[in-house]
Amino acid sequence: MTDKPIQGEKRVFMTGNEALAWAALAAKADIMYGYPITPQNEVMHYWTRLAPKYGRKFLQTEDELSAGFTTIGGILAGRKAFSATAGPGTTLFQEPISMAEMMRIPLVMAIMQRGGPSTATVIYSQQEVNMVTYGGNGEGWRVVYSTATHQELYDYLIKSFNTAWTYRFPTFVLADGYQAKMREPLVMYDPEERGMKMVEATPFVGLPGMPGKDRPAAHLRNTFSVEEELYEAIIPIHQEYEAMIDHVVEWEEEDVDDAEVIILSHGVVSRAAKAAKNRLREKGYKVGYFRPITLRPFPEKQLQRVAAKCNNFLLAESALGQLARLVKEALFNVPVNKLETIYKPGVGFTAEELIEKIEGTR
Amino acid sequence: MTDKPIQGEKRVFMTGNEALAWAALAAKADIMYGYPITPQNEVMHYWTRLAPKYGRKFLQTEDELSAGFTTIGGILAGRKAFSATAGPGTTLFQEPISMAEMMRIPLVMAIMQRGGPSTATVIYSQQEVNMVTYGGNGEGWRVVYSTATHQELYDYLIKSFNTAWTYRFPTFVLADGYQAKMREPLVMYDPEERGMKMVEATPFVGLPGMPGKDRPAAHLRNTFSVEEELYEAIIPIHQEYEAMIDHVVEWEEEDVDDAEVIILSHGVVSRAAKAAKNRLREKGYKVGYFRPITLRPFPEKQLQRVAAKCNNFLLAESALGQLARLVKEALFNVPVNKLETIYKPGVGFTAEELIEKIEGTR
Amino acid sequence: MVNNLAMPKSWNADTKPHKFCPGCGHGITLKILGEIIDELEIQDRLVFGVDIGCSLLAWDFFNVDTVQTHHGRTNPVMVGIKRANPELLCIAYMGDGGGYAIGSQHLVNSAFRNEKIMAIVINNCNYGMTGGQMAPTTLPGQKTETSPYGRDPETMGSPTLGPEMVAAIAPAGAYVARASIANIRQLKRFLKKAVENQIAGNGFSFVEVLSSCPTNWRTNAKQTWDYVEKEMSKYFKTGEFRTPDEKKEA
Amino acid sequence: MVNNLAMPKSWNADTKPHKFCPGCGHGITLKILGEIIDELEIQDRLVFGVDIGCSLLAWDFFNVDTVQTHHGRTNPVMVGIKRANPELLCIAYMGDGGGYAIGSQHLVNSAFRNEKIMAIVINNCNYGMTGGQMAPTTLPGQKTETSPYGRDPETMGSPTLGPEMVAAIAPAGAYVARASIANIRQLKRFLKKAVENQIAGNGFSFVEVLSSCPTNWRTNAKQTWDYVEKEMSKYFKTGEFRTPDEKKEA
Amino acid sequence: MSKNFRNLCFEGPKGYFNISPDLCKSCGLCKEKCPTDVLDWSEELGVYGSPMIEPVRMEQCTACGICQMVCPDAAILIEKKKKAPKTA
Amino acid sequence: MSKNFRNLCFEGPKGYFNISPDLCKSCGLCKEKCPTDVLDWSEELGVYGSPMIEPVRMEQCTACGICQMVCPDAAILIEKKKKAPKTA
Amino acid sequence: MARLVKIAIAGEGGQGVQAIGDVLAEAGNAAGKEALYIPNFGVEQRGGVSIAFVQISEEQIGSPKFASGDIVIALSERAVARTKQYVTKDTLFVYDSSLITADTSNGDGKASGVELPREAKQIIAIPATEVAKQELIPRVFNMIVLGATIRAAGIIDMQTIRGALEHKLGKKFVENPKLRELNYQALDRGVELVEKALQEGR
Amino acid sequence: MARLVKIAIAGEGGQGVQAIGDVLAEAGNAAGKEALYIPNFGVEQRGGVSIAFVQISEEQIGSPKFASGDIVIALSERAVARTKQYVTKDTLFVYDSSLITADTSNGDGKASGVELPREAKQIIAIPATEVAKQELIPRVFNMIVLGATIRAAGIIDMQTIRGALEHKLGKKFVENPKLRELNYQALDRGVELVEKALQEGR
Ligand SMILES: Cc1ncc(C[n+]2csc(CCOP(=O)(O)OP(=O)(O)O)c2C)c(N)n1
Ligand SMILES: Cc1ncc(C[n+]2csc(CCOP(=O)(O)OP(=O)(O)O)c2C)c(N)n1
Ligand code: SF4
Ligand code: SF4
Ligand code: SF4
Ligand code: SF4
Ligand code: SF4
Ligand code: SF4
Ligand SMILES: [Mg+2]
Ligand SMILES: [Mg+2]
Repeated sequence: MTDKPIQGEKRVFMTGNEALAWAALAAKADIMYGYPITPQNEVMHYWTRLAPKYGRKFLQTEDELSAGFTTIGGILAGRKAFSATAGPGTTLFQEPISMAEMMRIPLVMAIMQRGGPSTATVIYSQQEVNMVTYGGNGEGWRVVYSTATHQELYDYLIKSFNTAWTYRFPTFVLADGYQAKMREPLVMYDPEERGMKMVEATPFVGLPGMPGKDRPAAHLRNTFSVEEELYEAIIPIHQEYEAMIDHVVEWEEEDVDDAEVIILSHGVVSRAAKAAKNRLREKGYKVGYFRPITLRPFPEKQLQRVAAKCNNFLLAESALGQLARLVKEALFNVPVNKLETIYKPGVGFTAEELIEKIEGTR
Repeated sequence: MTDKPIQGEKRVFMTGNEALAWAALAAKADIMYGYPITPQNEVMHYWTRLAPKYGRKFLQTEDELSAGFTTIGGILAGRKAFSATAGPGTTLFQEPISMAEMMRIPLVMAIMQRGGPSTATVIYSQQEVNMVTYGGNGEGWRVVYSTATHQELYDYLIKSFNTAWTYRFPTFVLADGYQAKMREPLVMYDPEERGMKMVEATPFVGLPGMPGKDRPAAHLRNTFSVEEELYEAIIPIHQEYEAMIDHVVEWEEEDVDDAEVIILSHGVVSRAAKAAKNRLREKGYKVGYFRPITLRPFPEKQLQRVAAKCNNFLLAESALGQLARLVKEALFNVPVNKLETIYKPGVGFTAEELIEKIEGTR
Repeated sequence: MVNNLAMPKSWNADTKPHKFCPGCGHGITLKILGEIIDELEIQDRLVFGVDIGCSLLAWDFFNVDTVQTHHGRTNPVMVGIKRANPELLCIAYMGDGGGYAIGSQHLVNSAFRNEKIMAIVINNCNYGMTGGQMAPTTLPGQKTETSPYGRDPETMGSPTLGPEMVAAIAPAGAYVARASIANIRQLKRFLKKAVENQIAGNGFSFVEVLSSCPTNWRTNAKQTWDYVEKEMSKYFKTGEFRTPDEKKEA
Repeated sequence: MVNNLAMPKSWNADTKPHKFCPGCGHGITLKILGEIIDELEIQDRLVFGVDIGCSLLAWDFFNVDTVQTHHGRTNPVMVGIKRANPELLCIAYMGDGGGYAIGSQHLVNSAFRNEKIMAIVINNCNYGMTGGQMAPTTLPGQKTETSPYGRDPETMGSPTLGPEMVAAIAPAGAYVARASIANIRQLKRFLKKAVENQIAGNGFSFVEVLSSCPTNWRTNAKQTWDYVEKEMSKYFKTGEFRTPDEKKEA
Repeated sequence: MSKNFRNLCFEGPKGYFNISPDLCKSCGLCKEKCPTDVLDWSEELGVYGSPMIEPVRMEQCTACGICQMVCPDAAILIEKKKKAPKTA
Repeated sequence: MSKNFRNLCFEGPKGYFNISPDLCKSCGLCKEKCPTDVLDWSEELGVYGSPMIEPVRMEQCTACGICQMVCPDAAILIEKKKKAPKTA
Repeated sequence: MARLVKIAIAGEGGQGVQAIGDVLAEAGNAAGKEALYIPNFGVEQRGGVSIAFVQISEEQIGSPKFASGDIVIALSERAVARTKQYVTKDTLFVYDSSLITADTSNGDGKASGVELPREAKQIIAIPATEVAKQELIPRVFNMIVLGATIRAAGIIDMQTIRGALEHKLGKKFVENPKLRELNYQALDRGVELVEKALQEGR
Repeated sequence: MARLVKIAIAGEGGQGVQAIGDVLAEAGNAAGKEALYIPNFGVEQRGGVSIAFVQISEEQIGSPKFASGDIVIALSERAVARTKQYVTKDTLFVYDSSLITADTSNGDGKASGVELPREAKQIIAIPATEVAKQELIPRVFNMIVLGATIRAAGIIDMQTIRGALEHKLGKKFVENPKLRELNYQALDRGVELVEKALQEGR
């Protein structure tokens, strides 16, 4: 028991769900709370097999509302707790997430998107972007990493715990059913062996000492009586969110300097986008590539900087304009020559079709 | 029993919640399903008092999930069913709404926003815009009317039933706690006496005849097995949504032609905006006013047309940029000189402060 | 030559063979239900609601108006229909996950409100559709994908006793029973009494069915029957728990 | 001169007078609970969870770590805490709406899982905080804002019997009781046994308290007592429904 | 019912055993339940491409109908032979 | 406990009745429950500006403590007088 | 009248503050003006200070709540504190001097009562409770305040207010005609009290 | 090898299609290449045609699913129909001729079997089931298919595949060394069958 789950660097070939379970172990997650849903089930399957070996815990709850609120409970108790869900599960999770936003609870979750709306399909989509970035009755105080590879699933789930516990905003790894179910190689490692400091979890309740005497009692709430009281409470949260942005925002760009057209995409689609860009470059087309990794906060300045160099874009997403909305907001008041879009809700992209599209229009 | 609830035109002085209950009666709503939440409670209070007098029904459910799904059930049975909620209730409602989007169920709801995120406050806010326009794991196939006066609460709730049953997308009257709880005058009327044709409700299930023999059985679903099947199912929905836009989009604009600055706002804030515009005009300032009534679909072309005349904007909303996101998207690739914003999450606006702001910057 | 005479008339032959796995108890239950629909001649005034879970595979199973809803929400959808049009008969058909976990608030409150619908919960001791996770009904010691070392009641809870719970809370007029695919005649009797209870408008009608999931149990036919007949029935007693006239059959 | 000697030591005097209405049973229950916290000396290892509903007004009531959660979600938050740190004692405190309506799936499943927490449901026959709508516990015939002509059990359901339900389903080790502000000694005994049951780690502990809501009942003091003592107790029987040793007190 | 399913008919002393290869999914539930052990796997493939069920000892079949009753796929139809009228 | 509440003390044969106008919300629950009808409304206002409770018939007070027990606001404190030791 | 009059009336739960606001706005509406009334609204059912916000105007009214009132009326000491934020140099501040002991210490540190919002254009003390108790019956206290408010605002004539009262309390008046009388008297006394105070103030 | 090879293998639930895909990708990975394997995934636990999508490449692989396969393998008649969409003029199409009766009617309307995707670059029939049954044991059928696939794709050497098999089935091999032998033989037979077919095809 409780040897380090991963020692040394280890190249493995596994499903994304398995990689996530290992990443949570490596990040020293203490407990997972969850409710089954495809395509994230195997995160739970692996976790329930691995957790007892390393002194970690698991609770299967009665629904996603309970999964969310028990996870919050675990965090309040000072444990690194996390959950995972998808599709209609993510919809239900908006309720606990909204509480986490208000109470600054470092909730960590993997969201493996599936088709939408409603129950739809169980496998692949990018249709939970709206909801994961800005869902609930609030202002989107969240950090959302959209991953493209198993390596990133692993890296960013570990990073999510640090982001969440440093800034105290709910933090998500947003992937999808393809990433959940497919096998591909990645390198697993212990983050601390790589010199990455894992932020310690600290309890919100149950600290030592007699409350009201040795220390103030924790009186945590998410409800306020009058409008002004709420305003006073949430403005500082917003300011801290804004102040965090530059520290957490992440993106990837390639070959943008001389590009005549830039492919915009995120998540698994960006694999096709990058491959298409590379092949088109080989053929002599001046194609660039830009991919937001954090969808929230969005790499706004970064995209604007790129748009100053080239303002022809081809945007590809497996949804009907959810990334496009973020892009348009980011490029507000930036002159754009062309923003072509290919929307394929729930359906994947191949490099070939992007190549065809660009060759066709040139 | 079952005389027309309203005969002739009737000027009344009442709360917004009461106006909504009367509007539902006037629109021939058959049944309300709901779960209590402030500030919409009195919709239910009035409905439960009035409904039996006119042969209408009511069911108080165990939660908002149930309220949403029972309402859907009522609609499937061919009745004009509706609900009302707010805040965390709206968050939970995203689940049934997503099903209504997928299955084209003409769900009608009044959403009386309260402060957010989380439980927050019980009275006023414009912080449910993100969620009501684009919540859930989907693409925002909804119609959202943001109302400013009691007259509009009445008018648009009636209209919502027609919009929903004509186009079969979930339709919302989006208002807030101030509108719910305040009293002001409005004129109530029977829509058909005004020559407005109320669209008939038709059942989805339980039609006459033997299913499979006299008629095909209704086999309604929201789940598909593979990606391509989903794609085929949702593209037509999207196309029908897009085709609807020009027919339902609504907005209000005043004094935009020669304006040097245009105040952008929606809902109750637009009352302050209009008053400010009027007073500033009297003082000789060239101020204009633009207000989206449908937040979804957003009056995109209309705003762009206005921006072509004047591209200095002052945007005021009782949220941290939720209207602003819609505006930025609408004005994508439209050159804007200035978009100043005043965000007051959960707190109301007065004409005075808008006047001050504009006078101060001129 | 044609053979579909074994199929109840209310079955939709166009969608057969159906989408359930070989040996699945859903198929058996739906055959019995089909026979009852035929016998009571209610095909044209029935609305059949299916949940998420393998029950969804029945979305086009019958030539009966059918609505496939969200996970756990079939109860409220059927309640909504019944309330709006009491002429219709409504059956909410769901798995033990949908009925006892994510939808348990609807089950409990439908029972307290004595909603005039019928609910059927297929108890297969696991989450079938998602690939065999622990369900509220998973037996103590049973290995599932989320109880890989066996369900430990101390930390993972004890199996939900649905009919016992509903019987403890439902008002007079309710019908509550547990049947099993291992006793098909009883299964048919209980299901039929439940449908008749709805027709009579007495109150909430609830039947749990002990069912099989050979795919996730990884059992062959013999093991499947053994599991239903020996393991499950040890824990889950079949019989009537509530009848409108309170004469119960064990 | 100072007078706060009547206050339990664990009360947070800074927030007194508290936010509950005059004559509210929440106040009485929380006084008893405060005394128990003092007597059992658990102030420094207790986490108190309050729901939405008037219970939220207790978010800073005690000098005890307190978490105010969403409507109906206090149970899972406390379960989450307890699971993560079993050293802590967790009390989920909620109204009948939070406990029996929107949060009923959590109550039922916490019971089946025998979660080692304690839950208290304040039964005041209505939704107090939202201004007096019908609750699951509203009595037959009772007028509320959403049953203005009186609750008709035929169409609006019968009052939820929480302890009866929980007692019917909870595994061994559970403690289940109903007490009333009309019998304060018994109320204290039951609440204390429930807390002790958690300390012992036996299983789920559940107490419903018959309470008053003069504001929404629109009752004066006499009518308030009458309602609790006569009307409510006619329908809701006080007593122990489950004890870990199964010796019950009526 | 518009769709047709192939049928194989086997005659026994007490009745006819009909089975459709278009419906049998080879679950074996019937085989286990047959009180007189009539059934076994066939050479013929069922709808999922695995061996379907066949009455290999039809002479033992009592036409009790249990197999039909337990088949989740309505693949079996038992037709009892009418008893010869006693007076004949 | 850092906050202090004003106290009014009334003496009776069996004990002292203490009440705080800063806590009493005038609900009347105590008044209804007093078995010897000691309590009534006072001229003094309680914390919500309405008449608070007062022991107007203190001579009848048995110091039974019921009023203290039922007060939702901990506004009442009953101090029993020690019985004179029998041997004295 | 000014084209928009903004009034805030604040007091304890039982004082009938919302009823005053309601009748006032109803009367404004009946007079054919734009009228808007909203109560303050917090999470508790009781406990806080109750405030009624009323606006009466010649044209459509902007926001339901406002930052500064033309007339602010406080009926308890806590209400004085709670309404301070709505008082500016243009505000007429009215308080019930029989319930509220004003601080007469002139800011010398030894506050003996509640500090009134000195910045107000004018402060008017009316002994409404006292007058109600002694001259009429205690529970028409709020009608005195209503009368005072009408006089202070000068927006609605007495006839319209009586109509609105009739609308609200008509049934009770029929049952008990004496009540109508008492209410009307209270209204008039309210008007007089303000008139007197205004004259003294001059 | 080409820098990216895309393979789709389809069959009925029990045929071990996913195991083939899995071993193939595992071997690709072991050979130091980029490899990606994903099963098709629908809502039912069983019933549909099962497809394994495998890609092996010299560089990072884009999308997990693809529109057209380099090699498409069908192991049942339903699988032929279901995989048609992945066959283009560059595709090598392989099918089990012992299970699938190909339509030999040349499109004259009287289809006697399943219509094969004529547009394929080449169609290869291998009697995998038959060979397994007669020469080896039925259940190594899928290893014959795996061998055939390797040969058709020409991407991985036999040594690596054996390593991957060892990885997956090592335990079983230790328990029953004969099984290892049979599996290896099946692999080899698969290679041979394709070679033969290719030669004939020329
Ligand atoms: C909100 C939500 N959560 C989770 C799921 C995933 N899900 C689909 S079916 C299922 C469980 C099915 O189990 P059960 O209800 O027992 O039915 P069975 O398949 O066993 O018949 C789950 C958890 C979902 N579709 N929606
Ligand atoms: C999701 C959600 N739905 C509804 C509400 C509104 N709401 C607040 S309190 C409450 C009911 C409170 O009743 P109860 O639980 O009985 O507590 P009480 O106030 O009676 O003590 C409701 C419905 C909410 N805050 N959140
Ligand atoms: S997974 Fe289990 S319950 Fe679902 S269809 Fe297959 S056998 Fe039936
Ligand atoms: S509303 Fe009722 S339950 Fe809530 S604090 Fe007031 S009296 Fe208590
Ligand atoms: S009818 Fe009876 S005896 Fe004949 S095969 Fe079927 S089960 Fe066996
Ligand atoms: S029960 Fe039916 S499907 Fe199963 S093997 Fe027998 S005939 Fe085939
Ligand atoms: S102590 Fe007993 S007798 Fe004395 S006032 Fe209180 S209740 Fe009455
Ligand atoms: S019970 Fe307490 S608050 Fe109520 S009147 Fe008596 S002393 Fe006052
Ligand atoms: Mg199940
Ligand atoms: Mg309550």
